[in-house]
Amino acid sequence: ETETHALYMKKVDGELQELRQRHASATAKILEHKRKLAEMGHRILRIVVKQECTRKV
Amino acid sequence: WDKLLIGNNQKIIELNDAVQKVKNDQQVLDQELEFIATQHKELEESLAPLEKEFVN
Amino acid sequence: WDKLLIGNNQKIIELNDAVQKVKNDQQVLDQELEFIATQHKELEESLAPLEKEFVN
Repeated sequence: ETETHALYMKKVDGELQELRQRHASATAKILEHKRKLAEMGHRILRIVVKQECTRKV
Repeated sequence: WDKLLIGNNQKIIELNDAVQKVKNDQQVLDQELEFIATQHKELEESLAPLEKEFVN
Repeated sequence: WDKLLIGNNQKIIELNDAVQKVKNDQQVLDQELEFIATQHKELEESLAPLEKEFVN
């Protein structure tokens, strides 16, 4: 039984390793999404400004 | 020793549950990230014609 | 046997801590996802009137 435990924990170790990798990749994706959102916000702002100008002319 | 062994047994069952839950949560998180990526793409696609029209 | 048993016990404690840490990290990411969703909604809302005008 004790040996089974040791074996199982080795497996958990591996699973945790994989989870950490997935976490790192998710963190990178989130950063990229945030960057994209900021960029799109900027683009929308530019459209708003241009549209306002057009309207006044 | 028996007590320790039984205790270990119990803790391993708990550990297994916890790991399973964390794995499921990660799965959900990954799916949400994919959903966000799709949403962003849609937003970008609706931005493009507006930019073409107004920002030149 | 004794050594393995005690080693297992120690290892279980370590793994529990590690699982807890992964859980906490996931929670942080969940919050980030919520933040992204809110921002996305805001952008969509600011885009809507622009599109309306564009169509007219």
